[in-house]
Amino acid sequence: MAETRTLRDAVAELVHDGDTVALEGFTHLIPFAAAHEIIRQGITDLTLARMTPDVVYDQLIGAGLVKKLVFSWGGNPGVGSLHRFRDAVENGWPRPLELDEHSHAGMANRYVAGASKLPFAVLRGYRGSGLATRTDTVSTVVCPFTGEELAAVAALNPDVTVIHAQRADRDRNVQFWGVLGVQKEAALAARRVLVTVEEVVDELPPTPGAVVLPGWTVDAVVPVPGGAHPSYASGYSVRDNAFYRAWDPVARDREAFRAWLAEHVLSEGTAN
Amino acid sequence: MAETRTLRDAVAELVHDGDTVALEGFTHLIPFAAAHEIIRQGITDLTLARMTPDVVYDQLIGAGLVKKLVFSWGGNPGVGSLHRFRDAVENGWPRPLELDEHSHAGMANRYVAGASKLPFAVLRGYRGSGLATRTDTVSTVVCPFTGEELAAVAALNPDVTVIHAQRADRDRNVQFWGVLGVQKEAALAARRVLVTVEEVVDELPPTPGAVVLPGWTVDAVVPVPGGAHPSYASGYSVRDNAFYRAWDPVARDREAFRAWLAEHVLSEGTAN
Amino acid sequence: MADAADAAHAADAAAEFTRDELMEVNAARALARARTCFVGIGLPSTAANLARRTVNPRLVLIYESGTIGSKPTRLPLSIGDGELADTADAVVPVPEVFNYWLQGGRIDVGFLGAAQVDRFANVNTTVVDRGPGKPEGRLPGAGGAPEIAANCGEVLLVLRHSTRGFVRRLDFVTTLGHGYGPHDRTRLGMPGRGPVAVITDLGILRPDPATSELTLTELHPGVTVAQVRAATGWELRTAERVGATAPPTAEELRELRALKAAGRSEA
Amino acid sequence: MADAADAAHAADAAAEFTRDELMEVNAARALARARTCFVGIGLPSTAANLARRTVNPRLVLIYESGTIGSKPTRLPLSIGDGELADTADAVVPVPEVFNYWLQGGRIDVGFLGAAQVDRFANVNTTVVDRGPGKPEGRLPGAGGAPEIAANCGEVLLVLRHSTRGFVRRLDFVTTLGHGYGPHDRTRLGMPGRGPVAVITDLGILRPDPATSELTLTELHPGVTVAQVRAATGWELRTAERVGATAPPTAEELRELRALKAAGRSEA
Repeated sequence: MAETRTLRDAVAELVHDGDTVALEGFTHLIPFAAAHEIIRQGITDLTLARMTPDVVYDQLIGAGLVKKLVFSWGGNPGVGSLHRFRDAVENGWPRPLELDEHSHAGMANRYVAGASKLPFAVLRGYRGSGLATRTDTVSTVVCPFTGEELAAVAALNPDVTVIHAQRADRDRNVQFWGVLGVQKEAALAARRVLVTVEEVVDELPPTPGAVVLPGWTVDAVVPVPGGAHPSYASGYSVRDNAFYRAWDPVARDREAFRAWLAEHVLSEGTAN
Repeated sequence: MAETRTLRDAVAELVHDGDTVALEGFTHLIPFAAAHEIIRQGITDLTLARMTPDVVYDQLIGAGLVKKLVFSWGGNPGVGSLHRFRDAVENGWPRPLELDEHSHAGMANRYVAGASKLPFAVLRGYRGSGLATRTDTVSTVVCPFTGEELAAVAALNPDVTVIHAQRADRDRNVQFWGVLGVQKEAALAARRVLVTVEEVVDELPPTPGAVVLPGWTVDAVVPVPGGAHPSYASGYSVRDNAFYRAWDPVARDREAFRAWLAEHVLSEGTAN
Repeated sequence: MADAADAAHAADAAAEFTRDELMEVNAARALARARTCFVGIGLPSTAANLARRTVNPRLVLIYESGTIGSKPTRLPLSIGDGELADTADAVVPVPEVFNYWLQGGRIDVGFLGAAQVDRFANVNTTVVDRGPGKPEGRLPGAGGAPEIAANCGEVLLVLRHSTRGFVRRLDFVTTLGHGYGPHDRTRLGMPGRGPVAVITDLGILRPDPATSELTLTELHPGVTVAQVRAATGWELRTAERVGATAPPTAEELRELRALKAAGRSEA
Repeated sequence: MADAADAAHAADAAAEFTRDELMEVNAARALARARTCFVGIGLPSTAANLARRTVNPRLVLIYESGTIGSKPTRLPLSIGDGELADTADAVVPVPEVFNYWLQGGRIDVGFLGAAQVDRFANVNTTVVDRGPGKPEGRLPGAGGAPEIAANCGEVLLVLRHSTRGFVRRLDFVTTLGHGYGPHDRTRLGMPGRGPVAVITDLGILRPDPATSELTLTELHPGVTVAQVRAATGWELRTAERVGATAPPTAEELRELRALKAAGRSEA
């Protein structure tokens, strides 16, 4: 059963070199602890998908594990740039980073198509934007009823989706609430699903606004209290905005970043 | 404000001869009281859309107000046929009934397209079925990425959608829970929205599984306790299965139906 | 020892069970290895709920009303009864259940009824021809069936055996089973295997692996091949060895009858 | 009398307000008649929250994180801060907010920032050219902007005035404003009217109805046309009569400063 697994074992089992991985969570419930475990295990050549790469992907990119990024907005929300992301794109450090770049509406619909096992989704989007010229995952379809040309975006089906949730029960049923993001779609679109949770409980209390992912859609549940920090888990913690602000000077400097990674990620946990 | 309006006034204002009307609710929360008000006001030449016409449309069809039905499953759930529906289709009584017939997946996606203001939706459906030959609202599109041919269904945008909900507040924010059906999509797809509710409260209590439709998406809210009977409102009533069973003999016979209508619908309310 | 006791119970009960009960019990047994089942109302709901009480307590029931993991204590009359939501692991909007869950390929077994079935397990639930000069007879229509049959891992059909139901030629194709042979589903890009069994009150028909034509593979206790052929509207083929279904066990009958009694009493 | 008193307060405060505050206050005022606003983070969020405290208390704030009708008591740092969900009328998944609410045509005003704007109010937030031999400078990217600009009833742009931001030619078109003239939005089938104002720290530019070219229509107190022209990377046209924005009222400044102080203190 999932609850006996460690984060190390779950990551080792479910995330492999070369995988397309989505660690989702829209500002809220970002699975930082799982990302750090991926860094500790050195799982590499990853294609990472996320609407908002956020600090979590800045760390994975800076650690040199990412060959391609699929995304729609790559900033440090409310603070500024993601400097490790910029350094990789602009200077190829520590390795070149290929981009598949979308709008939010396009990315959200790519996950919807993935969860629906359709090859594409339709939206009224990308019109007049240069985005479509830089990717092969945006195209057009013509409505057979009205003749209107609409955007088509290719389905996104990650090899593995990783999310953080507030609670799970012992049957791996997963419950999360608050800002819901695109986690349900990202999980249902994926071949494998890894969930870290604040706590495992005997029974999930019905909760306003909560989404439940049934246990049989999930491959592993690992209790990792605080596993979203510096993001947050509504009802358990608040967003550590000071961390996001403090990340800016750390990430601006390659050596400061390496020192941060060594001290706060690589020296922790049990994978080393 | 909506709460001062009567059901009679709201129906008269929002539902007109010749409209396309969706009275939605998937077994649960079917707006019977509003349908009866439509019957009392004799609003006619309607195109009625509903996934499951149910007894509510059997009554409207039998009353002679419907020229066309857009639907996907026309039975009395767990009991048998809808005899007024059959009589209209088979014998043109009391008037011929045009059909636009779909699968559930197709109907649900027609509302999704309508709510999304897209002209169509895509699904892997209707393959090998004769349904597509009988309607002009199913077609095909080819995926620009994989070449797969998929079904396209035309958006459904009712002139007015009518739903029943458990609660609303004084700002017309509407809250419903339990079996959710396709009501949110049907409401957001419509040009006008009429909601009957079990009660109007000062503040909506956060409720597990509840959907909230903001007041600014709704044209009228009318308190009609029990307005879903013989359907039900989870937390307020249970489905009157005995009524559904008893409907069978009533609806089988034209005169029995007329007598029922006269006694239970036309003689009630204030429109006559 | 337990087996012997069970067999004795079964023999006791055998005197009393009906053909419908044979159909229902065998339909439930067909769910023994499924994880998830998309449940239509009527016979499929009876069978799926019986399976949860007998051969497969962990079976996840998914109703098209959007209730996932419902654990009803009695038979629902409709697919939207309140208890289905109250006892579910998750309740989702109807578009989601069709898009993310059914089309999403998450359902092992789809369970369908039918008004008419042909030899390739194609299904009609739309209209029936009532003869010259008469209007077409109207049936309820497709509901979820076309996409259930396309997208579930496999499909079970359950209906009573008669020449009205098992017809040479459908009056309308609502839902494709195997089309006209073993390649049609592949050609149409249907993800699931399609109908793997038609369970009736006389026995079980399964598609021949080579031709996809429905073939009699099992008879219920006390039923003969001739009876089945007489109730089938085409020249029914039989498997080389026609098996026999096991009689209902006492437990199966007890649970089935309790379910149905509870279902009736709540009205 | 009240007007005179307000004016006196405004005059008192005028000595103290900053150009950023002029931009923020005027951005809030532009929301006076909107019912619903799709709010990006940063300046748009400041302006929308100020509007709720001053000119439009019933303004419905919709954030791309899926919170509808948020009523935050302080400025959120990110579009997904917990308070946005806790105070919302409804929280929906991100795909729904883009499909049913934004594309569904339910948002009156979309509020966008920009790294570069051209004379037709097209926007670049993707990459900037940093000169020969240097790699392109990377910006955050599109986020929700292309579809916000297409689908909202109208769009407001807010950014500081400089020749780096107001450029002759965008290095990349992330988000279409008016294309190359008044017919491009129609030709592309865009439901909304597009950008109706660019509110800066110097004044307000609006598209000329005949040409869609951005034209200086209002100056903030103390700013000259020459200053605006010097901060604009193309030959900026001015309206026949360039108006003046009203100075911030004492209430506007008080509420704006309280909002920003609360936003800072929670970190």
